Amino acid sequence: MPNRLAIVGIGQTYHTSKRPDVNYAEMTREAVMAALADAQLSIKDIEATFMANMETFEAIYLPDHQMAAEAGFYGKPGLKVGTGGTSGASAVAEGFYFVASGLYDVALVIGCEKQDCGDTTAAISAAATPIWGKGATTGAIGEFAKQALSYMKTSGAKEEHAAMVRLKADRNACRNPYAHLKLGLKSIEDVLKSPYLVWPLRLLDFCPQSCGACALIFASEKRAKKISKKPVWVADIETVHQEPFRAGSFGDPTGKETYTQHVACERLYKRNGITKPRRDIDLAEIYEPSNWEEMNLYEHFHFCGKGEGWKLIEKGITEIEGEFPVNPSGGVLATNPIGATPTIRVAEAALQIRGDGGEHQATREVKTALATALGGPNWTVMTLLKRSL
Amino acid sequence: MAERAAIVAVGQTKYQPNRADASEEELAYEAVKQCLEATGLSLSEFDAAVSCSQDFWDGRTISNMNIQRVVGAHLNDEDKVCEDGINAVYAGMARILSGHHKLVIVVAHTKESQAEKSLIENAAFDPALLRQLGLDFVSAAAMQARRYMYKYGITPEQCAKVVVKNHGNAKKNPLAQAPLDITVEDVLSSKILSSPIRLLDAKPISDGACAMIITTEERAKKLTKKPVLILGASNCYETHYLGDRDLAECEALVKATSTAYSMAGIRNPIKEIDVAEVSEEYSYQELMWMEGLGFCSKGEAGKLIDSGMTKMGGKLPVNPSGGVISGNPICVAGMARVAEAVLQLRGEAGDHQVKNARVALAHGITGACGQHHGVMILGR
Amino acid sequence: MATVTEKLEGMDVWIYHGRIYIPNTYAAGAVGSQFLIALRDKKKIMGMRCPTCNRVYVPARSVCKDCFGQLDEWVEVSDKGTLLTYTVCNQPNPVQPVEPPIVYGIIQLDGADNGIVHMLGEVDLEQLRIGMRVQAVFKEKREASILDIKYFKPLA
Amino acid sequence: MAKKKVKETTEKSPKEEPEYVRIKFNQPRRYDWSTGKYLGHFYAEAKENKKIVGNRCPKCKEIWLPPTPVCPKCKVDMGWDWRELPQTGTVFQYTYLVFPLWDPHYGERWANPYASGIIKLDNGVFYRHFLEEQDKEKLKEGMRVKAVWKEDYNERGQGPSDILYFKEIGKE
Repeated sequence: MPNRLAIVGIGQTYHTSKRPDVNYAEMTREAVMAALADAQLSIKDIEATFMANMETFEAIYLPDHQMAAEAGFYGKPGLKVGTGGTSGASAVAEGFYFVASGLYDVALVIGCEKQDCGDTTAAISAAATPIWGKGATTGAIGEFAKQALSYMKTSGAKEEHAAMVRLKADRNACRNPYAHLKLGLKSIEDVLKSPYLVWPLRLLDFCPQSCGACALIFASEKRAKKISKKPVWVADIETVHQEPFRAGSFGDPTGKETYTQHVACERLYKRNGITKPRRDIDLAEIYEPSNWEEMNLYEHFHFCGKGEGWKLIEKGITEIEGEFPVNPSGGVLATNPIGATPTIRVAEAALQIRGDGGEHQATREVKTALATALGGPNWTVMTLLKRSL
Repeated sequence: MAERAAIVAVGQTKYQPNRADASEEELAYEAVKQCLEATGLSLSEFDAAVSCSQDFWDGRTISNMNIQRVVGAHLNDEDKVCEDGINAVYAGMARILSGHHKLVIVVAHTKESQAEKSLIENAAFDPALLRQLGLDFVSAAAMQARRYMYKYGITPEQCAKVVVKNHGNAKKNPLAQAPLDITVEDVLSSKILSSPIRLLDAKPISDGACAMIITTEERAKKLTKKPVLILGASNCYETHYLGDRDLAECEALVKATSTAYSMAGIRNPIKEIDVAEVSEEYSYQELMWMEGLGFCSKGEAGKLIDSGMTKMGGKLPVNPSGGVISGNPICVAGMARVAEAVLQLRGEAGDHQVKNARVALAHGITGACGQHHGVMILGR
Repeated sequence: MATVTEKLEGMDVWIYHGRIYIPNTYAAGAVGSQFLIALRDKKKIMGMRCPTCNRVYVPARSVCKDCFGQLDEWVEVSDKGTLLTYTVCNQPNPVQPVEPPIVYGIIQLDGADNGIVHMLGEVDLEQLRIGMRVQAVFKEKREASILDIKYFKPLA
Repeated sequence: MAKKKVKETTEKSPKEEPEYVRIKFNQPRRYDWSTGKYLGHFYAEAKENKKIVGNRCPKCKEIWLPPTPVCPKCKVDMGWDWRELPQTGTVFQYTYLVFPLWDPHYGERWANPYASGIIKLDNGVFYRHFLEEQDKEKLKEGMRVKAVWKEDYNERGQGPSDILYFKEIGKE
């Protein structure tokens, strides 16, 4: 049986659009120091490091090398992974497998991105190869726009529902000291008056570009209980990728293909005896790059039936006080340092299990939480966290 | 938890520049195909794929999108390691040891010919303090070479002997890019790139791919008659700012090596290791890394090469494949070292076979002046 | 737009001659900025001392690699130092600030415990040797960049 | 306890910011991307015959666009079985780019506005391309469209870009 492991330290920076006061390495260090402080460990206790970012965003080749001293990689084993939007979760996966293998007992997992260095949308556009045509890409924004249109058509959701998703995200973000966008939106009209970016997506339908980092400390079962009074167990992880460039690389143009989310759910839920996700899981931190995508993902992760995602929002089920809170942190809509975004999902889910969510702690008791990541041509990584094994 | 991980198949393209005829995907597939043919496995049987490539070299954000189809990643687990390929093998090994995965395919690809090397390497340096100086890996390595040679009295002739030895070995390796018939004088009279590094001291631009299949020891025996076990592995980072490092030393390699040795139970490397494949992008590096790997004490590597101990037929042949200097691309180089070690242990290295090799060492580097080292010990 | 593709001779394979062009701007951070501003405004080379191991790092930075502690004790170091290693780089690349051959060197400045990476100038290539004494030459027009130091020249 | 510490180290800067230095890099990196032989065959057919071709999986018989050496779904070698695709189809999904994005491959902002769509070709294969119609009000899902090629032989040889755009059928 694999070694079991837990999260014993959680740290993140505050997130904002520009950080001129720190360089990339110093910014990442803030999260590392916070995680070490949280676990009450010193850097000497860390045996290995797993780091993730999207290197073309900052146009820094081998960024892990540049921050070796500041982020604590120096003199330690480690890896840098990069899988686009899911990078931060891929680093979590590497940490998971390396600790589960028994090779290391205490590992540091870092996701970071400093998006004030370059042009994010351009860097995402560079994911399309020019040999398959310039017309093949409109950046991630275009992909989500197409999907939003389809979702609108098939589910009957209205722009107002998307606006409600933003309102929820904003209310939650305002209660999260680390969140980036805190707009203080009052009404659906406040959202609907924001300008179109890529029709039908408005500025406020989309996630921001943030600078920030998140660090987690993983420990094997025997060390975890000594390090932390409230270890959060990483019960399972599932990565599902697929090839890009089926014409609608994000959507499902044929209407019959399987989404990576469905496959990831099927595998993860089955292995962990989850039959009714909304009953068996208490809370979710999902990677929702747009308002529309959040409703869509509710359905993909089987939080509700097909075409019913918008109803969850309408009924307030996924609010902090709701029956099944989703993204009490404010989510990606409020905070999006891409390489760190999936790591933050895991971190926030773990905070909720510990009951350390502070002002954004869910009202209901959280024993089991799900963190998901989305990236590349609709790739999915799902992490299942538990208070006790 | 599995006891040990084993490699059951390896595949490599021929290493050569200007593989413009193939896309990254087709290049990777050439290597993957060899692994599938050798084992009879199909791409749908793998639990996971670990790939290794760099967005910068592929010229594409999320470079692993290039190879999804040929590693069977459709609705499957895949992760990309952005270091040298040897670390992808390490990650694959961790997945097997964790017990979560039983069969993993690992693949690395790079087409150096399609990109601008100096610009990419320059982007690896701190933007505020180093990048604007126009440094790249050759100029950085040259400063390391100079310091190392100065500190330990290593001569240009000794470095040149590494080049002659490795290109000589490469002549017997059909996959090697540049088997050159050269002498020490040829090396010493070749064009200076960045003193003291000359053209023939440096690895050439190269394209290629490497793939391998990793599984549990138990499963390996069913898949092949000659599984190769991973006995020990580790890696380690150096600090970044070149001026903070004693460039004549390779602390990170020493650390990575000692972990890998203790895992594999190796106390006397010279005695217990039969063959070593070392990543020498520049000639001085083979000497430096031999010291780091504990094949000799500090500063003694010059004498080691003089003694002929690392030649084919010597006590510890180093780089019988011809090494990185005879042509391996970035990212692929370290994995190719593992692949060559596997071939040696299986007795399938053809004309560059080391007799009765039982334990082999593979080593990979990433970054300027070897900022990240990976070491792996393999055995029959 | 000019044709950017080219067919390979004798094969149905096309090469796309393209580029990736995204302008980037990097933050030097508070410590890095102060270091660069001192070069610009005062022609001073500033380092940072680690309170634990007492080492002085130049250029100034915020973290000691060994102690992992946050640094905040600014120290001015000399503009003179000793050459630890060097190379004469003949390889041109598009980022180099001057035409090759460029002499790159690592210099341990007096008062510092590590080396600063920079260029050497006004130097007879034949006379270059490890251990030689050098001094910083500042540019006339400085803009808070590491290149505000023009190069290091040999001390007479 | 730990949380408090975080706040101390990551508190936002006070109003009066000290001078912060930013370093600019505007260096494009050149690449010579290769189509390889599979996508290369698509290029050849487009240039020589103004045809859209995909290759067909020997197992599931699905036609793949862009062509591929391995069927992603069946994970088997595709061999070399090429099929011509129809040049007419319906708009399946579309979007309309309002914000001028920076194009990393050209180093310039894209023309603004433009529409792009996913087109379901008449044999059911999906293809992504520009749409001629720029008017948001007139764009709709289900719109019938056909490919419009670059007429000049010498200008073709750029694969998918040999097709200028898809235009609405019947609209002249």
